[in-house]
Amino acid sequence: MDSVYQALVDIVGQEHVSNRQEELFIYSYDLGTTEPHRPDYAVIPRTTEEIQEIVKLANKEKVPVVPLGGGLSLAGLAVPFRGGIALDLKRMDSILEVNEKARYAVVECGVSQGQLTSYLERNFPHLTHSEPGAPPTATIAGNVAIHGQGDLAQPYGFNSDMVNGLEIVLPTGEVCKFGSCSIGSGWYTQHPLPDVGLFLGWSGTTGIITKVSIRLFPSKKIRGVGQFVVEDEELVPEIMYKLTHTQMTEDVIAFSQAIPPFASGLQHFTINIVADSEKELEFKHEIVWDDTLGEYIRSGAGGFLGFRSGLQRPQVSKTSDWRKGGGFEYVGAIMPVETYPECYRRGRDISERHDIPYTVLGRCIGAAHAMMFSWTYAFNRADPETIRQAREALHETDDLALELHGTIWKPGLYGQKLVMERLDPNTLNLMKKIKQMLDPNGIMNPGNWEVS
Amino acid sequence: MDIIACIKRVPDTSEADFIKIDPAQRDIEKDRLAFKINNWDEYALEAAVQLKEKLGGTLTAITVGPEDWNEVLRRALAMGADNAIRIDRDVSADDAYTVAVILERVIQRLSYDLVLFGAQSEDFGSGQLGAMVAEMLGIPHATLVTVLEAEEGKVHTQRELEAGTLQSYTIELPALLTVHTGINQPRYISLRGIRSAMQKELQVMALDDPGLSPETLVPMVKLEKLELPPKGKEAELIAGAPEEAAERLAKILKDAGIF
Amino acid sequence: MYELKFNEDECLSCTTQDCLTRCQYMDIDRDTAKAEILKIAHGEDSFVLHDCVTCYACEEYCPVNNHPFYLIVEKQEELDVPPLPRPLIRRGIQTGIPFRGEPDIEEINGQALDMGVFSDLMYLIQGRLFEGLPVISQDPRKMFHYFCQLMYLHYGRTSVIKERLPGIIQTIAKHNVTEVICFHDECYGTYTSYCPAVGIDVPFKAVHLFEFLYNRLNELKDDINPINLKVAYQRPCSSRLSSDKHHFVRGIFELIGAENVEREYVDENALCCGGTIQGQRREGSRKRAADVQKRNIEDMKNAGAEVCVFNCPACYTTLGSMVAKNGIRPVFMSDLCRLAIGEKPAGWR
Amino acid sequence: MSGILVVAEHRNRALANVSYQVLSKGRQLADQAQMELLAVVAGSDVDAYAKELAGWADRVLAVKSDRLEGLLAEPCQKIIAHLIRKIKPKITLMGHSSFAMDMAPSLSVELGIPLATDCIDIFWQNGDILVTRSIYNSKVNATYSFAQSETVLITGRVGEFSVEEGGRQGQIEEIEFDFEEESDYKKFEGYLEAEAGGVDITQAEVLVSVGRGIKDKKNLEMVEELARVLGGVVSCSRPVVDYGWLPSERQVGLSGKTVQPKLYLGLGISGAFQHVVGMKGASIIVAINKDAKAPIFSVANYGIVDDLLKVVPALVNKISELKGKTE
Amino acid sequence: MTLTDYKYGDVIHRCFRCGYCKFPINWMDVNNCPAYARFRMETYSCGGRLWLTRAWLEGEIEWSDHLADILYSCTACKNCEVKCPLSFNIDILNMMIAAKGEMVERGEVPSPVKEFLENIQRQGNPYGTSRAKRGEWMEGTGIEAYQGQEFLYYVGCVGSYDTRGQETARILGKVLQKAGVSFGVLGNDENCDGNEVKNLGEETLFEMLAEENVAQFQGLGVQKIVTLSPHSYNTMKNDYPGFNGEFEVSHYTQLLQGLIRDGGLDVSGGYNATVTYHDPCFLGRWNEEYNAPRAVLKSTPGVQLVEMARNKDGALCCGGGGGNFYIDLLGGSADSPARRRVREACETGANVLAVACPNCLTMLEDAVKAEGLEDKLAVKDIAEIVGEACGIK
Repeated sequence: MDSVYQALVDIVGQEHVSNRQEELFIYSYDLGTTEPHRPDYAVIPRTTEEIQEIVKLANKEKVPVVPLGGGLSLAGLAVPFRGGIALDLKRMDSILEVNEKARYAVVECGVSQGQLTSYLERNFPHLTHSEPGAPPTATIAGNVAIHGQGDLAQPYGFNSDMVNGLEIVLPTGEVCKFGSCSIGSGWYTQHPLPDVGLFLGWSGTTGIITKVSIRLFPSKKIRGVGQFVVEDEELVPEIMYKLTHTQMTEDVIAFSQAIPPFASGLQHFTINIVADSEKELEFKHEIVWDDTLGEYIRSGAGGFLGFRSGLQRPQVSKTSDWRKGGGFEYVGAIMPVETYPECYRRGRDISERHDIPYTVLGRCIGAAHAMMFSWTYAFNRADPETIRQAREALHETDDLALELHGTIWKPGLYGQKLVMERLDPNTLNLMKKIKQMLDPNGIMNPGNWEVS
Repeated sequence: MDIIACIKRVPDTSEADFIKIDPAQRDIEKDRLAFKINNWDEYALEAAVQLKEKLGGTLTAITVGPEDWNEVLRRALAMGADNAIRIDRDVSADDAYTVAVILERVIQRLSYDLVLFGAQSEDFGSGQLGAMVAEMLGIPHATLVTVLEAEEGKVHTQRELEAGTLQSYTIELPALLTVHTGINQPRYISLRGIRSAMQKELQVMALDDPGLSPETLVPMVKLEKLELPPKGKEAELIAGAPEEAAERLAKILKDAGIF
Repeated sequence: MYELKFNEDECLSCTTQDCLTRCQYMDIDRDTAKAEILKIAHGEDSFVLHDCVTCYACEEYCPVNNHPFYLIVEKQEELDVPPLPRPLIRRGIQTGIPFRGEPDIEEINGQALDMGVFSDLMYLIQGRLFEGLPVISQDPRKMFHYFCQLMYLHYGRTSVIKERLPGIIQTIAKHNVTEVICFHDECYGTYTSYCPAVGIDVPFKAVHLFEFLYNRLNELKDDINPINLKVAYQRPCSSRLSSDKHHFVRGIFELIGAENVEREYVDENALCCGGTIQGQRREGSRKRAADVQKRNIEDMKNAGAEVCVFNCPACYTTLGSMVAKNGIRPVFMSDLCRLAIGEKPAGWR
Repeated sequence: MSGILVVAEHRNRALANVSYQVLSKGRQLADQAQMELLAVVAGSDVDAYAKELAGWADRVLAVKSDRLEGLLAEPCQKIIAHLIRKIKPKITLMGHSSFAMDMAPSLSVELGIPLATDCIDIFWQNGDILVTRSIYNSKVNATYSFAQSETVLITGRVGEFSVEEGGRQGQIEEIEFDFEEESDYKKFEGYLEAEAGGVDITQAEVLVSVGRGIKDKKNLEMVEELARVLGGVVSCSRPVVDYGWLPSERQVGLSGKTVQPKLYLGLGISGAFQHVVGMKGASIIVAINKDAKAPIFSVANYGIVDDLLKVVPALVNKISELKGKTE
Repeated sequence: MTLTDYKYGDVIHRCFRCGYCKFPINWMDVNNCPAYARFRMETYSCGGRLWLTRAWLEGEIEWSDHLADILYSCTACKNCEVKCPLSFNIDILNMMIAAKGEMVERGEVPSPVKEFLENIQRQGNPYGTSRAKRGEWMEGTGIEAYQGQEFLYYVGCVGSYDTRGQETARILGKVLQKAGVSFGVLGNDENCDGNEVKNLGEETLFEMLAEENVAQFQGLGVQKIVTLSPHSYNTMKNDYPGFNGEFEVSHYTQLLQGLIRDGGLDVSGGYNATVTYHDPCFLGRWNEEYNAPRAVLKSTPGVQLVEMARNKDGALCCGGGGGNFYIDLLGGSADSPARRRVREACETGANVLAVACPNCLTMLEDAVKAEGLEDKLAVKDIAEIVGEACGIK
């Protein structure tokens, strides 16, 4: 009898551990192009205490632990490269608290984006959180752990900037809290205590987030999206600059893609506008469409495609199916907004070279302080050749992002290597020390952010 | 490895609480009953098919019974048997001994390494047939087998004793085993499988094919009468305070030989 | 290669100049109208080319069927006076490019319903009205192979229509259909008005959906329970190309017991849904469209309409939720008919 | 001289219960026919067994041989065949055990004598021996007679015959037996005892089965105690597994296991159809339930309408008392 | 069979495992897939099952008991088809059924599935109870055998054999008698409808049942059928026409809705309770009948209807579909869908959980007991509620 298996059964119960081929198969796969690696166990804990026990066991037995939420990173961040325990956290799915007045929610690490959205809609309709473009199965905690952004990125920045506090199980098994919650003062702020935040962006290599306090924001009664189109990609940075100047938009995205044909060669903007009344809405319409974008309409350089009430969740998984192939992966990078035209053109080239219909998108972060630019490559899951093509295109795009002075977001192993090659040696050294201090046995999501 | 599996057809009486006995007290009325392959025989067949799949060879299914019984042979064919033989005979007055005589005659004319039986039948449950045939054939046997592994020329088996104890044997072939439930999970036979087995050939033998005649087949155990077991419809209620009721129940259980 | 049949003499001898004087979006007197239409005919620039909202109405107003609207659009293209900003035009033109494989051609001998580009609205053609009727263009993936292209009139691009339409007609003809019932009256207008006007052959007979519905309802007359609803009809621009079929609207309403409310913007005076107006290149288009929509809906409300009936999916998309917000139920004509024969329409909310 | 020969079995240093049962039955049949009762026991060290058997038998034949370490069918068959040939008993009687199932049929063929197995009754009628067997899922009883034969071979159903007081002092004869050269075509490799921990309720003779009426997990303790005194195992109905109070391997019923124990004691089980199909094959069903209308009472042989939490402790006491008397 | 021979070999890889299939319509919970709700391993999600099926057919993983359990834990509730945003969603269940079909042909199915199917082969019902006892439920009701009456009242296996199902079958019979409906039943001659058999992947057996039933119905001159179970309703309405069996099939709630509306059934006796209604999958998502049962409840005086958070096409399955009321691969836990569902029902404040399916009735009633909610929540079939309202004890 496998003693680690038995110990895991003792911790979480028989039904919540598996070492059978079916679970090991499923948890070996990322949804993108990363090669699968089988874990030795799949475990679905329910409590922080169980996770502590699992981590302690893993330290004792020198078994890797690979935490995952929705498992939707696409960059292979939850692939068990060195085997070990695939720790699916989705059973930890309680919404613990919503503080209406201070506008925050405390959730367990398995709470999905969709679950919080629906909970707020039903119970606090005037509050919302920044929802990423991922399918609603993505988790809040997983998203902040990789510095995700959502549909409130334009006014408020990265989702990880909205974290008010965290509860972490350290790689050695201790539980730590960060932010005001750590002194028992509620979960309303991460500042102003000394900054020990060593967990966001580390892709689960420094600990397991078990609870998150996330900021909520006003949700207005009318939420809708307007569309605007230009032909000349050079116009995109200035339009983003002008739109953010209005301070009347909520999410500003520009995209272009080969399929469907209408979007090819054009730059479409989707611009979210919210209001509590028709009057407020019309006021914002005037400022945005007539006053700010009017000049492009009159010159014939830009066109208004209308405004629809109701925010629709983008169903990104459809992108995966353009080639009836069921798969896609993208490079997302945080780029200066001014690089949009170059990102678009060079991205198109890469796609065309690899025989993949191009799909690019830039989402404005803050007042055009930066954008998340994504280059998406679809592949056919049933055709290894297309997977290889996509993988090559992704690597070239990682190179491109850095060449254009961008920073790769949630990089996979290849991107991590590129980033670490460029990192300031002192920073790299500090990262190494931190990692060694927190995870002396190197059990946490090994393979990722490994400073050699 | 050439295997022979001997199987039979039984009425499904597990759910039938309406069983009636014919006036002559010789048989039960069967017109409302469904029929099936004997449960233990299904395990024997599965064991045979698994051995065949692993080691190659042929599998022959044999039954002794009237034409209706072809259905269990079809099932065997659908499951993976290569040949099916039915010795045509009304077995209602036979005992295990007479059937054993018939089977021995048929089997000894075939080439085989291993003969499998179900450990017992659902209807009469005497559990005699396999070991009788083995003795007649002069080959070693083991009954109530729950573990079976084969290699060239021999089988490793475990047979089940009481209280979960197993008895382990290595037996040289040819040999005969009677198979107990739990040895495997008999596969499901889909209707499509049964229908395609309808196309396969079934060999029907008359009693004189292996040189037997009805006169030679005299049962050693003779049925005198059938009757329904005496049974009250409702539970006999034991009244009284907990202590009294418990005392009475304890006595009943003791009298019933429970402890 | 295809040339518009336009006869300048008809305009010269015209006494009404209805084409432009009746325009609901430009205020033009008879003299100006004559001068401008002739300028246009001669290939000269005219404010009309710039200010036209492309509502198709002048096609109907012209008493001699001289195709003033087709003329305007041709000249917009010739003189490079696009009604929309260039990105919208490019976007629109690219929209009609099929990208999901070739259509499966099933031969149908006789009558069939053509969904055109609206294959995703198959749910609208259920029930006894459409029972037994073969349908072409059922598969949304192939819908652009059946796209009648007439939408490009709004984009000032007749060249695109002329380039693509013959192929589309060929695709439909491959189904070996003799009578094509057009789900959308834009398709009907294409095959019965535009094609003859520019000389494109149509090897099948096009049937207007309303005429079909009218006839089917007559067959099912015994099953009709009057719906007793006050109804306003949102007339789409393309219906201007088939004004001879417009009377079926009233015919259908009578059959199903719908009360056609008395209102200002009805029949020839119908207002555009605003869909094409809001994106136009001119200053204030967004507000102008909003104003047209507001007037239209106010008019329906004042007339006491309970239901707004659509035939055009584009009108429905633009106005549907707006009328609903004003307490008027939006519904497609076929669904309204299904209601009358006791069926539960899929789109009836 | 003809008599009745009982073949006794032993394992794990004790005579099998069923041997006492058939011995008692054999005693009764011998007395009725005024015959001698013989018992045979074979093994490497049988003195204690022989002594025990002498409490019932007039004569005990103790066959001693190192070859009999494992009580295997083949050597035993040789011994019994030899003895039957020599003694010519009217009846040879054994328990219907796994051992008997392996040996009795071959023995009957070897000797050409009739065999009736798994009998629930054995009785004299006009000087002939008759047996009753339970057939068709216990739904029918069949009575059989035997063809003319010096000896008939009968195996009796486990638990079917009650153990009577012996109280005799029979003679013990030690028998020498010469085995032929051992053949190696069938090689005994040893015994494998059941793994500790794993419980197979389908194999249990006595099941004490609990349902929702048990109310709380802590009450399982008294039920375990009852099972212990009855020499049985605790099984349960679906809800108890749902609660996580017992593992699913203990569940009886449609989605659990089908059991056919001798005794099925249902505690707080209402007897839903899904449950009943899994246990109605039990020989004796006893139901204890507060609800007099619970359907289980229509399948049970005996019932007590009361709170099981009150009855069970009382039952444990009474059974312990009665057991104390026997032992 | 390999992936190339598999009917859906060219689409099954298209599942991205985005996970929409796990949600109800409003994303409030990722637990609207009954199997995933119960086990929470990704393998048990719809996407997990599709990926595993593909891996199995491609030889990447071996058949195992566990794999079979995973596939058969699908209750065919259709939540995934309703929620999946991709165009192949219409075939998701067919992909599962085809994979189960492959297991059936190989004979490698979970043992309760084997038992289920063999029992149907032998006795025409999943319980394996004798055919000769099928009609016992109607003893003493005065319900007539079908001999040309207007309706054939088809009871189905659960209504014929399950104790609780039998009660419902009897009450519905009495309600129909009271309303003066002309109907008859088949009694011991009734056979399994085959709906579950089809969903378990035993296609040939299903075809045989459908053919036999159609022939029997036609032989008796049946034109209209009213069913107790939505499962029978579904297959007779949607599958039997493929066997030339064109009958006017209604679920009993549809018939009752009309009878009450037209005054044919007097429910003025009323039923005083706060009721929440659980949509059975084969009436709801499979046939989009959400209204009739609610209309019946609303027209019963005294009934105050409240909705659970997940309802209509977002309803959580009781876990009994796809044969699981019998094979029960989802039971045994507080996470079992039926137990989740009764807790949800309790949250509405209702004291009666109304169902319109005998499978749901038994599943949910057991769950109420398991949750210890007997004092708070009674599970009642709508037939029982109507029965009480029209004075039938």
